[in-house]
Amino acid sequence: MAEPLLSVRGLRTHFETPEGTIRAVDDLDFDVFEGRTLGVVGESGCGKSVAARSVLGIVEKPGRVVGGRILLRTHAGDTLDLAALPQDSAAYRAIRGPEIALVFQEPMASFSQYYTIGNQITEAIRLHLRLSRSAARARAIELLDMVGVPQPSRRIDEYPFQLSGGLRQRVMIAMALACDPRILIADEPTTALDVTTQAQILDLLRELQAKRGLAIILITHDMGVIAEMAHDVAVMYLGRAVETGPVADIFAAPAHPYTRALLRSIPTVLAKPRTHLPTIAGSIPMPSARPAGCAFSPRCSEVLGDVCRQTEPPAIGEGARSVRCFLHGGAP
Amino acid sequence: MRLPFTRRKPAPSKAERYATATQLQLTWWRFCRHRLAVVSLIVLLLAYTAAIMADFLATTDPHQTNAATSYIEPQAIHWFDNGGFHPFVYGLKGARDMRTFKLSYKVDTSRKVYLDLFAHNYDYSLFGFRTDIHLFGLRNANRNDGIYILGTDQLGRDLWSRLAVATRVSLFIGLVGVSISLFLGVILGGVSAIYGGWIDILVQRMIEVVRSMPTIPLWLGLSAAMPSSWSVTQVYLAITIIISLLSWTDLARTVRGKFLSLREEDFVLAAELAGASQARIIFFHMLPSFTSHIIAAVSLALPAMIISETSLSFLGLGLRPPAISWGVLLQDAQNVQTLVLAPWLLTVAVPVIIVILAFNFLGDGLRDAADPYG
Amino acid sequence: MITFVVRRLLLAIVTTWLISVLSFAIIQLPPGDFVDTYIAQMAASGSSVSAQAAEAMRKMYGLDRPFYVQYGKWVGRIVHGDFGESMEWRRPVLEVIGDRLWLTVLLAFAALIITWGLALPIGIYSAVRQYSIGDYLFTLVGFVGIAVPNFLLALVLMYFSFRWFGASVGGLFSAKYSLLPWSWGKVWDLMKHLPLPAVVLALGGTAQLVRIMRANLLDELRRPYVVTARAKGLTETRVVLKYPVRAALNPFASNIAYLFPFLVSGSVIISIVLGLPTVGPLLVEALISQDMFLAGSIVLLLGVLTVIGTFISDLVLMWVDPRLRQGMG
Amino acid sequence: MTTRRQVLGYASALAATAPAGEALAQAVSSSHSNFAQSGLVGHLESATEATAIPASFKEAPMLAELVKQGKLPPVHERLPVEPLVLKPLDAIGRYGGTWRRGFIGPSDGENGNRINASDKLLLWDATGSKIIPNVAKGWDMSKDGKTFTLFLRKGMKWSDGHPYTADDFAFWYEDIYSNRDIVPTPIPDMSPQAKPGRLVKIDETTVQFQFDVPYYLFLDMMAGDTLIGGGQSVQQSIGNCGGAYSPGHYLKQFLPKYSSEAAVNKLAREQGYDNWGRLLAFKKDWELNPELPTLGGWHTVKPINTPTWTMVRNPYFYMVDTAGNQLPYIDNIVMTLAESLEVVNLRAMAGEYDMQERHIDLQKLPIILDNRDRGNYDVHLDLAYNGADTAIQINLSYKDDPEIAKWLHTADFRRALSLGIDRDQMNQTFWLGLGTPGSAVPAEVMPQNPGKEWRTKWSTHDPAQANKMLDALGLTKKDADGYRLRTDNGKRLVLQVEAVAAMLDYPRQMEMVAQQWRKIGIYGDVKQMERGLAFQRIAANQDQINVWTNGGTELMYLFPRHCLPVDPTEAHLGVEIAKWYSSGGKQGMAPTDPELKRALELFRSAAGQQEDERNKTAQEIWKIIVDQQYSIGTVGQSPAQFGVRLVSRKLGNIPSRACIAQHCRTPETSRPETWFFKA
Repeated sequence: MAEPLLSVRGLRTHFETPEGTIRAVDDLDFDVFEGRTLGVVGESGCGKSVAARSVLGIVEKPGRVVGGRILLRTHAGDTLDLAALPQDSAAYRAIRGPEIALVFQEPMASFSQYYTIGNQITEAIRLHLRLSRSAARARAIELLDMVGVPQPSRRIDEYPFQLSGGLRQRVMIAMALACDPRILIADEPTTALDVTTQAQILDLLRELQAKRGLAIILITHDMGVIAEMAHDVAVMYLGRAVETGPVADIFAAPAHPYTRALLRSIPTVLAKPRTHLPTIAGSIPMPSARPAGCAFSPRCSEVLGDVCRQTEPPAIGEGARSVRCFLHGGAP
Repeated sequence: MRLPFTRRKPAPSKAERYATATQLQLTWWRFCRHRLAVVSLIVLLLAYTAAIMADFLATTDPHQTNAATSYIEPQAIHWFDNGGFHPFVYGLKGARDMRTFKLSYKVDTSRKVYLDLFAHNYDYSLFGFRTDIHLFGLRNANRNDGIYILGTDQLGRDLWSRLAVATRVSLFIGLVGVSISLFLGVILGGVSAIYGGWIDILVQRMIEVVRSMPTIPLWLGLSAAMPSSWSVTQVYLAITIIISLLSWTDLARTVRGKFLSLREEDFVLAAELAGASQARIIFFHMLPSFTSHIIAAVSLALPAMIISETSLSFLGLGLRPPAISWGVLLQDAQNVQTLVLAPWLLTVAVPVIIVILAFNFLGDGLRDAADPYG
Repeated sequence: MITFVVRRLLLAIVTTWLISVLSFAIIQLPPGDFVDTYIAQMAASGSSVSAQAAEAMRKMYGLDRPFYVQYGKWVGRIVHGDFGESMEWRRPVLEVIGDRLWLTVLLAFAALIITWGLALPIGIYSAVRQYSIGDYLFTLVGFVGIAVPNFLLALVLMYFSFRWFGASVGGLFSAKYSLLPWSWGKVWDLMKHLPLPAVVLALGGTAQLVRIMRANLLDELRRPYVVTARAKGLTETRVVLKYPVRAALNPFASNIAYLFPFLVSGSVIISIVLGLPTVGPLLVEALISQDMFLAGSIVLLLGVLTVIGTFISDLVLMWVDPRLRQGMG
Repeated sequence: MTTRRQVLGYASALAATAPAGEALAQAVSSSHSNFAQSGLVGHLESATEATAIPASFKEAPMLAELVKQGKLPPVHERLPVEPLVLKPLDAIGRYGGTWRRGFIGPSDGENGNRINASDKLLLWDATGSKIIPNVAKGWDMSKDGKTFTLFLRKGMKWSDGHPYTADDFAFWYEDIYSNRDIVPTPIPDMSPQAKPGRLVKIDETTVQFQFDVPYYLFLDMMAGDTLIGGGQSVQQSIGNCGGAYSPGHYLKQFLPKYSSEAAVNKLAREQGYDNWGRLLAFKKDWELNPELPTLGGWHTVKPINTPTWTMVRNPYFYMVDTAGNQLPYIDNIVMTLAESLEVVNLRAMAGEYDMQERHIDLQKLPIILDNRDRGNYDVHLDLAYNGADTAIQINLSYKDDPEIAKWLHTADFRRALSLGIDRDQMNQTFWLGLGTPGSAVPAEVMPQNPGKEWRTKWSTHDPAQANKMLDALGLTKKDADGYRLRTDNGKRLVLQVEAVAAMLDYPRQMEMVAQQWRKIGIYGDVKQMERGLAFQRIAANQDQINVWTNGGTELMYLFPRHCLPVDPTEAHLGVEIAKWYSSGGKQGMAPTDPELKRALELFRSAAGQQEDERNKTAQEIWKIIVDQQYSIGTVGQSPAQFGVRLVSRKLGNIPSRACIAQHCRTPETSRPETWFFKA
């Protein structure tokens, strides 16, 4: 298989607080490949979004990437370790937009209400591609058209609050693609939208991916979306990937008890009507109160005993798949 | 440097308590980490206690005039006497130099006047009980002796005692006033935002008119209109109401503005979609999300209120002598002879500044603590 | 857009009318009329007005007529640009007010400029560098600014000006120029005297605006659109200045208009303490002596000025807030 | 002339200030020091009239210039044939200079009136006790006191050069005073016992006042600060119409009589006035109208309602010095508007005024003295003659609250109030020990003073006695705070004391008094009030007790309002009674108190009495006032009003002590025309 555009190894993003260190992302590995979608899935608070921000280098204080590598293969073809770059360096800024872009949860809140969408799109274009105002505008219109915004040449002068939710998200995507990045991070892109719009947006993403060989990191808590969109999956629990692999394999044979639990919680047409969806016992602990051993052990239905509670299961796997669970060996 | 407090997630030990804590508790915990604010809170509590106990703290009758003690500068208390702890002050010999016409006081080291704790002095009632016990006073004092910690004014009245009483007046004016205007502000602001339409327009006009009036003339007119036969208390209340009538507008505007901006926000729409009642939306979804702003506004309104009382009494439009308030005391310093001959009368400004500072820090702390983004 | 402006204009007119009624009513509130005051003043200055003279005066000034008649007369004249005659000064009101109004506006405006000039950058700094030493420093200074009543500053100022340079530093002109008609020399003289009172006046307002700016900006800084902007690869400075600051400017702008009456009121107090030739002392004197037309006109003029101020700030608001602008469309 | 000699009678008593000196010594005895040592109190002195008329006359350079240009006739043509010749106090002065002074607004007209009181027909000498010629060179009063003749100066001229003759008196009497549109009812000064008198032109330079009843007082009225004798500057400004003469040649044009009502009303409207009445009111007011011909040393060029009230020398002024120099020496007077009294004092201390006695605050004396060298001025303390700078005036016609009224109208109650006041305390605190504590009677040196013992009668500090008296009255019950209770409803007996924050710091003084009254169980509720409000309440008979100066009462007949309820325009002691008195019983409320009745009767009878008898009557009245304590005196004979005089060291001919009294029109008796700027 081709080598990844972005490969994250042992990423650690910690927040230093008076209450102690919060290990939001802790020893996270994953790879992103050209033209493929990596679905990052997990309950809220498991560190998905922090991971995304870490990759973009926009972690807010007092958060900090404290370890690991973020290897990015740039347009130019050379490979950079973003983790080694200072967040506010010009070099890093040159990555945001042209290399990696972000599509954000709430389309409304993600736009400033004080500028036209045109203004907010062209800004990035002019900054990175050094285009003239008119050229930038032309490109923006083109982008809007591409993401399926009707009458883009008129819409471009409108304000976000004048658009519908769906349109806003399209514009959001257009803005993300303004400097044609090769990696798009979509952080819960559809959460705030109604079902039909959701579908449209997902289609759009897929279409764009096909057109431009875009690599997408799709962050969601919704296994359904994963099933629909992703090629590969990374299941995150308390800041690390407990299981990764091609979506088909994982859906077919989930290896980690947590993955299974998640999958069980998807409603299916086959399920008997009026039956409660199985939920995962207990609630997700505070990342600061991370249990010893396998972090999932307290909630795990198949816990093996002290080994799970005392020692961290290593990542075991062959090929694209890997899992962190003693059920699959690796026990000392 | 270390942050005095932060909004980050809590320590493992506290994990569970936090998980189960109410918004209010969280706010309180966060507030407690805002050292400056906590200090301010304590300062204010002390100030208000002092205000309530004013007469107890006073060493002499704040109204008692005596030409022989006119313009005495702050006097030192000597703590130790022949080895032991016997706080005392020296007697003073005063005379007017008929060349310069200045009063001059000489310390009469031959005469020591000793201090007593819980000494007896003038009568007053505290929580309904009449007593003549004061925190401290003089034992073997003659008519002209006194513990002039802050000196005396032209009429020979002890500034410390007057300040104590003034503090009571000024602090409570602020408190009463702010509650009135807070009430007005939230109600009117809320109503105008929620119902909109002509109600909104009406309220907006009201606000605009009130705020377009330079307040001083309003004050002057109103205070001049007060029947001169009114007692000090009546004037006091009237003035409180007048202040608050002029200062509810900021709160109303804040509230209205926030309501309007929040109406746009998704979570309100969500709540509406979820079929929540309007009242529920307002009180459970909207109000909490901008308590911080209301608190900030109040934290500014309160000192502003105290200042306006002070300024207006200073101008002679608010409380007037023989009533005592910070403003009235500062009025004495309005002329050059006081500034030159008795500059210590300006010390009244110190508690004014401290209290207002404290209120602001407190408000700031509360604001940050109550902030929903925490 | 147009309709918006028109509506605001109409409302401004209504407001002005209300203010005129209010100001006239307030002046009527105190018992007694100008002639009473006049007799009193004469008595105080060791002279007297005979009962006949008093009656004649009442008739002359129409003080024997009912309230609404007097008001009607007043407004009727004002419409024709005649603000009536000051009874105390026995001169047309506008002449009496004369430069004073402009000196007041100038003083308030100078204070306004100082206020914004300081509040905006400081507010931004304090928010962006929250809990930095700078933030604490400015916050402290700001709080002191709020905490010290401006008349107190004025007092201290008066004291030092007396101690160091002699009395007339209090005024807006040195003794030499106060007698002369307007000239460049006089303007320069004014410019030399203006800053001190202006700063005294501005301090309180500045401190408050800093707080408002800081509070708003702190809220805005946590909004998702800031993350979006960062994700575009903009420099932090540009991110902050273009997005959250712009949003925070909104309440800031709506505050500006109301700073003005605040400053005017303040200027009254410090003018009295420092003896500045603004409308302040004139107004207080007029109200005490119940010189209705004078006091009424001053209050009215100031009110109108602030209404205009409000109107302008509404336009500013419209300009900074597209929601409003489009809403009007 | 007989009357002149009579006048001299008590002048001599005063001219030597020894008695006054004693009074002062006693005033400060309480401070174990004698402020005479401060060297700030001089002796009464001023320029005096010289008999010999100089052979030739000289004039100010600025006028000589105009004469050269032919804009002005030569000086000897401008001066009267018999100018008033003054012997300057110290030296013949030099011409020129601008007298810088402060004023506080259009209500401060007296500030200029008093400087120009040289337009009074008669004046008083430096001691304030002897009537001397001024505009009128002399007078005569008939034995029966019914006719009074004034002799004018031949060839005297108005400030516009128009002759000043008996016609100007006729004009005033016929066209102003007798015009009921302008003066609705005759003024008391002109109608003794309500019988209107007449003013008749005898010849160009002689006018005669004729009365139906003896009116010996009229001479004093003429010399005093009265409606008839006050002079044009004060009596024809601020809406007044007194003053005995008017510039007819100028004012005719504004009177209907000389054209038509329509014509003058048209004229008025053209100039922006509703009717001719308002136009006239403006035109005859020298403070406002620079065109108005006047007689004073200086006339207005920039009116009082501007930031700088400016005056320039009157080229036709009727006085010369013994060397034949036309007075005044000083060319201009510029008064700059001060925003507040504080500012006046600050500017004075900064040496921005050349001579200021008005609005100077006695409380600031220590700093004023400190700044003498920086401001390059000397300080003089001029002691007044009135008994009380602060008189506690009882409203003798009060009735709103019967209980209170009952007590206010009870002599022993008033006496107790008086005995409850510690005047030495007040003197020390508010007068820096410079006043004389005691009753309301004028200084012992004044002819109307009833005798030393009346200074202290009921006017010492004796709380024990006061308490006895109050108990005896039946005010025995007291509340927890030791205040006496009303006899009707058992509530605390509260006396409302209305104190205006004008002139002296009355509110604060009363705070002190209220504290002293605590010891006699009386609760004084001190109300600080706006001037207008307080006076309006007095006029409406709403006040119980008000506080004001009794300035002017040093010569009771000329200014009685501060010691007797006789003048409804300012009746501190009961407006209803004043109405009753002035209307001859037609209006108001007759006094029930026989003593008060007697006092008023005595006062009415005095107008027809000769000098000595009149003064005896005054003494009787004073005895009643003090014995009854209608007007409770506290501290007086002080420099508190107009008595702290800051004089630039550049000025010459400045008297070391000026007479501070209403009738003296201070500083006119110090003859400002003779002051000059030394080289």
